[in-house]
Amino acid sequence: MQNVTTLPARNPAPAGRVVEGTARVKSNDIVTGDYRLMVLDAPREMLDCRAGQFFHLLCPVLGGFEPFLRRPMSIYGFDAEAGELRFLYKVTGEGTGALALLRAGDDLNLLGPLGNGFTIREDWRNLLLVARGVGLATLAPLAMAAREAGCNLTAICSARAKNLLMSVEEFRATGAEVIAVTDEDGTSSVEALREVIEGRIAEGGIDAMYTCGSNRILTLLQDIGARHGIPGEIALEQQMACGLGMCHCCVRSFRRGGAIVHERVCREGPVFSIQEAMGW
Amino acid sequence: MQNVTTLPARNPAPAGRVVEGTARVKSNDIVTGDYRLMVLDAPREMLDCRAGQFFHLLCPVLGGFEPFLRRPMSIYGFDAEAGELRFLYKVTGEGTGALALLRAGDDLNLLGPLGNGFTIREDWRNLLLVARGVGLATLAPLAMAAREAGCNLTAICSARAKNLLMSVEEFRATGAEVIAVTDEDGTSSVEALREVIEGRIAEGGIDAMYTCGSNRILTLLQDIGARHGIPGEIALEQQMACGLGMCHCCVRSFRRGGAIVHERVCREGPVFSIQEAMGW
Amino acid sequence: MVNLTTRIGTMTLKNPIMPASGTFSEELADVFDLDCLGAHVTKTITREIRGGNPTPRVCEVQAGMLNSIGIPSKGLEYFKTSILPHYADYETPLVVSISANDADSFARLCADVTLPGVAAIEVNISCPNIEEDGKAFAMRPRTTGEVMTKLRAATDLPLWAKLTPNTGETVEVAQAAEEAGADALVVSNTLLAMAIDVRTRRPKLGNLMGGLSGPSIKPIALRMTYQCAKAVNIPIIGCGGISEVEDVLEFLIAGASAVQVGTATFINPTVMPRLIDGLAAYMHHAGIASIPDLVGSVRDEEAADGVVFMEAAL
Amino acid sequence: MVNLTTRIGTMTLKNPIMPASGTFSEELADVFDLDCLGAHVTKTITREIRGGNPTPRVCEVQAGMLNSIGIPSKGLEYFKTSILPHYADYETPLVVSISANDADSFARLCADVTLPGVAAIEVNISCPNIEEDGKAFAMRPRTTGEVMTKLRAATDLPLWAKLTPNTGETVEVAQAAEEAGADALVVSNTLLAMAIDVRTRRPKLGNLMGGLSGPSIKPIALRMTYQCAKAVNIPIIGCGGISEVEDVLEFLIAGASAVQVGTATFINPTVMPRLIDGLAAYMHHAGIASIPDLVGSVRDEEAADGVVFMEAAL
Ligand SMILES: Cc1cc2nc3c(=O)[nH]c(=O)nc-3n(C[C@H](O)[C@H](O)[C@H](O)COP(=O)(O)OP(=O)(O)OC[C@H]3O[C@@H](n4cnc5c(N)ncnc54)[C@H](O)[C@@H]3O)c2cc1C
Ligand SMILES: Cc1cc2nc3c(=O)[nH]c(=O)nc-3n(C[C@H](O)[C@H](O)[C@H](O)COP(=O)(O)OP(=O)(O)OC[C@H]3O[C@@H](n4cnc5c(N)ncnc54)[C@H](O)[C@@H]3O)c2cc1C
Ligand SMILES: Cc1cc2nc3c(=O)[nH]c(=O)nc-3n(C[C@H](O)[C@H](O)[C@H](O)COP(=O)(O)O)c2cc1C
Ligand SMILES: Cc1cc2nc3c(=O)[nH]c(=O)nc-3n(C[C@H](O)[C@H](O)[C@H](O)COP(=O)(O)O)c2cc1C
Ligand code: FES
Ligand code: FES
Repeated sequence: MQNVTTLPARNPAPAGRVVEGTARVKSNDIVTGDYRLMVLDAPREMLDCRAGQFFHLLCPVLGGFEPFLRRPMSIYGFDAEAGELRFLYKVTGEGTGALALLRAGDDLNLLGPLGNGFTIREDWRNLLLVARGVGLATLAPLAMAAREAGCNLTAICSARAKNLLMSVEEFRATGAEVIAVTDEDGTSSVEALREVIEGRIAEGGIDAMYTCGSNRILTLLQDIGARHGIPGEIALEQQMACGLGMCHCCVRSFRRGGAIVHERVCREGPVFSIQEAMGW
Repeated sequence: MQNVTTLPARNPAPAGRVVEGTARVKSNDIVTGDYRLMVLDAPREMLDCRAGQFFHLLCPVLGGFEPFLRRPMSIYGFDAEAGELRFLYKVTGEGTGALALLRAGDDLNLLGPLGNGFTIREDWRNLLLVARGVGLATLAPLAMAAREAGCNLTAICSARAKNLLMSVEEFRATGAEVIAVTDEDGTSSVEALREVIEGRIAEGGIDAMYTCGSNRILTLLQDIGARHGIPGEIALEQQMACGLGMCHCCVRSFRRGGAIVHERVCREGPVFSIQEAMGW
Repeated sequence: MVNLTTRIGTMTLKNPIMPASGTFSEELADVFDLDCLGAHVTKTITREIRGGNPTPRVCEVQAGMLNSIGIPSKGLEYFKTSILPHYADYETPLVVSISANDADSFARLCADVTLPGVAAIEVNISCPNIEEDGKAFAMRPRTTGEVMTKLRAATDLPLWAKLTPNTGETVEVAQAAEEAGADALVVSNTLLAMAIDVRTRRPKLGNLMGGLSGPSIKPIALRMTYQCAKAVNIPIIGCGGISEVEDVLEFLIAGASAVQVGTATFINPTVMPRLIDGLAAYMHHAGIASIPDLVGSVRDEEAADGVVFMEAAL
Repeated sequence: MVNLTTRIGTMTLKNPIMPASGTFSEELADVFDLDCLGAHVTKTITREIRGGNPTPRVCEVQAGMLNSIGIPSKGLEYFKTSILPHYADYETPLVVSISANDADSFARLCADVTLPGVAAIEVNISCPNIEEDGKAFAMRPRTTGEVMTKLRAATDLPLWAKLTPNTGETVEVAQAAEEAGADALVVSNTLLAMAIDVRTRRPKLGNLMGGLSGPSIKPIALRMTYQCAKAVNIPIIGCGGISEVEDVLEFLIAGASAVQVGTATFINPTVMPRLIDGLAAYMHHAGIASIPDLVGSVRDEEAADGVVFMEAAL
């Protein structure tokens, strides 16, 4: 009998804004170390995306890898004109291991775009983002969004070593200013970062800050943000099953109005207020 | 963590005559209709085979097929010198579906040779086999064995239509006489077969008969055998789990000494006495 | 055209495909038009507001997943004011799943959700009963009978009892539920299970143990469905590991009048409409005119009666 | 060098890997030297000669298989004259699995297999008890206690009780077996399950239902292993779906002192020696000196006590 996913879903047609469908791999190459860039030829209706949103990927059963659940992956880049969708991912386990085996011409089933993207308020001018490792995948599309919003963006890109820095050129191409910091230089420590950011604030001011992933950086930005009254957003990760808000497995705790509330990363997030987010 | 089958089995070394190991696919092409011939480059220690024995194949998880148990497959041909092992198989389900996707250069894990092969008694001279469809895969190596034993072999090859007849040339190449019968000619009916075989017996005599698979032919050969006192052997099929005699899932019933006994097709068979075999 | 309608007691569903509780919510409307489904089934709700279990709440295992979501619930009020109105826009009937820790509160909640807009109540009696050492109501015929009797008295709506596979008394529990007035049985919930990360030596679920769902439990749920269908005269709704058209057919043939789809929706959120279409296509090709032609049509003539009711696997 | 020895009561096994009953026999010696195993476990034998169930006796399901082999047995005499002598050539201790339909015959058989050359007796109390409607002894603490008491009185050999997963009372059954004198628990047997061929509408097994084994039951067997290890003070032998080194580690960490490998041997007949080598290699790299360093080392500090004993998946 035919596998159900190969059946046409004739009726009913998608009613909402979330699409489940197939995209074709254009390329899937190593960027550096364990990081890979996957470029997909995606159907137009999937490409109404916002920076900070994600897709939920049905990683294939391939080469001994048997992922069961889907895997959430931030949109690293999208181009509705060109019908292109890009993911930057780190190969860590069963799902990303299988993903890494896909070759140009293979199909990949995805669900999305999902979740809420980053906010850029109309009155903001100077934006700052702090990204490290795979966090770049999530924050990179902010550069495009910032340019479209007519904002100045400063991107602090952090990595272990210089040769592991990613996306620096892409950021520069959108007109962003890039500050590269590395562990080997000692420029990526919390204290060094604090100095750089405080310097910026003193110079021209920062209207909003963005980050994702690291507990250390979250604490730093919460502190700076609170001190100077600068709002900010963080993209968070949590294990997901449905990706749509149905299963309640992806909750995280947030401080809000003096209480601790649970929110679903897939639905209320993955982007949250830096001040409300709680370390982990 | 490494998959256990990729671990070296350092200790203890195989003590017995059954080998579990990997062979490399040399070719795997369509013969006719749903039938495929797989030629493997197999390790020498697997190739001490007898006509009628089988291998238990670990069909791959591939292309949406997810076979779990191994699949038994008769040895269609083996050549210890050339390090070659051949299977002729019909694509019917999950396991053979996956098998059909293997390409030259791919690896296949197999276990064998297993079971007991056909007997050719020293004093037998004229042998007859009746084969149809996939039964050919099992009976074909008898041709070689017959030649080596210095016997004359008559092979009645049956098929739906002329273009579906397989292995006729291979049989002829070993010096066997081939009688091709087909449904479309009406030459393959039980009564037509009976006439041919009775004719042979009348002419020069038959010392032993071999067949496999078909209930109809079994009944015919049981009848002819009983009437003329001609011994015979049949290769039987039954679903298998272990293939080694441990699980007792592959039993069939046999008439022996007035009682009905159960025997394991994988261990006491797959070759059994025609007179003891019971229809199904 | 094949006729996909199926009857669950007094209700007629337009097709036998519906979601399993806890794997469905209004949010799925982002992906397809929910009015194509045979029924809508809510996440189990409780009267009080509950937080649910610590994370990680899910992990994957071979051919399935474990979950220890628990029953985070925004409470009865939220259900009435926010969830119920949402479903008013659909033609598809709404089944509300409820649960409580003791039989009396369970019955009170059952009465309180007997509301316009609710077509049936699914009672999740697979949840722990604090009056019985935390064993689920549905683990024993006695506790099943007791709670079902109270629930029956609390509502006039169709009452579906959701059984648990974590028992050795499937048949007796099913019969107890029927006797106490259940209108249908949902067979069944998840199997209690566990997984450990061998590197950290920590349980993979924050709550230590959780429920196994997905394809790996299908043969168990199918066996229970078959046993229940033989043992009772009320309709069975099969549930457990259903993800392909073939699975739907297997449950219908075993005796289910409808099925619930859970985990498969996480893997493929459009699986339910695809199953509806696929089922129609299969029936069309196989010349099967309507669902009752499938239900309970398993050819088990040769099976010994004794086997039907066995609970040991030997 | 790592030390792979493990103790099961008074017995010291050279490593924690042994076959599961019914998935092993002398014939496996054709493939590798059986003396590398921690123990040998026979197919369950009965006193009388039994034919077993109709074919087909196995079918495959997602990540596992169903079997309804039953217990075909050549009887006690054949065991004594043919099977037992065969194992005399091995250094590895022989564990004989036995079963009977009522407690008294069970005990008599237990006495009769208490023979030189038998190192321990595994009692398959997952088999149906005809005195209790065919429910397996191990489905209830009372029947477990009753049969184990008689079995204990019948032999001085180490007595391993093999539990069933088809119960909602795992912990109580384990405790009843311990109290009645079991020296170890084997956790556990197969889950009662079913599959139907949707084209023919026939059950895929000749016997209608059968036991589910293989990777799909691993999370259930692991949960039971963990629960039993917490609930009793005798060693646990884990069993269910073990096929990779990681699975062995998971069971040891959960509290098993050894493991049995069943279905995996059908898929890969050399899996047991590979697991022994793989376990040694893992321990070497991870700096784990001996098996007791793993057994029960699960980091469950944060888990609520109540959760350990729960039987409901919510
Ligand atoms: C909204 C969101 C966006 C993300 N974007 C990216 C991205 O752009 N690039 C990238 O490399 N990674 C990203 N991640 C993390 C990515 O989802 C995980 O690395 C990936 O799921 C790991 O899967 P695996 O099977 O390879 O690893 P395994 O360890 O085998 O995964 C086991 C399970 O844990 C889950 N899991 C493991 N790590 C994470 C994690 N960090 N977050 C959530 N679930 C996890 C998996 O989904 C799976 O269910 C994102 C996560 C979230 C939630
Ligand atoms: C000793 C022996 C030798 C055989 N030799 C050949 C051969 O040379 N060429 C060939 O084409 N076929 C042969 N067969 C039959 C072959 O094993 C089956 O066709 C094959 O297992 C079907 O697997 P599947 O996954 O494609 O089919 P599925 O229908 O998906 O199989 C489902 C299950 O049924 C079992 N099964 C299905 N059909 C048979 C069958 N006829 N016999 C035993 N088990 C079966 C499978 O092994 C599997 O466990 C032989 C069978 C036996 C027992
Ligand atoms: C994430 C998750 C949450 C669930 N929550 C509930 C619930 O709240 N109430 C309930 O009765 N069943 C719940 N279930 C069980 C499902 O309804 C269903 O019975 C089970 O998952 C088996 O079906 P499946 O294999 O199709 O998922 C839940 C299952 C999952 C996977
Ligand atoms: C074909 C087969 C036959 C079995 N026979 C027996 C048996 O005779 N006695 C017994 O106690 N368990 C028997 N079992 C159960 C296994 O010993 C084991 O408990 C179960 O299969 C789970 O382990 P696994 O998943 O590793 O196979 C049998 C299992 C299979 C698959
Ligand atoms: S992943 Fe299901 S609610 Fe977020
Ligand atoms: S297949 Fe296991 S005994 Fe024959």
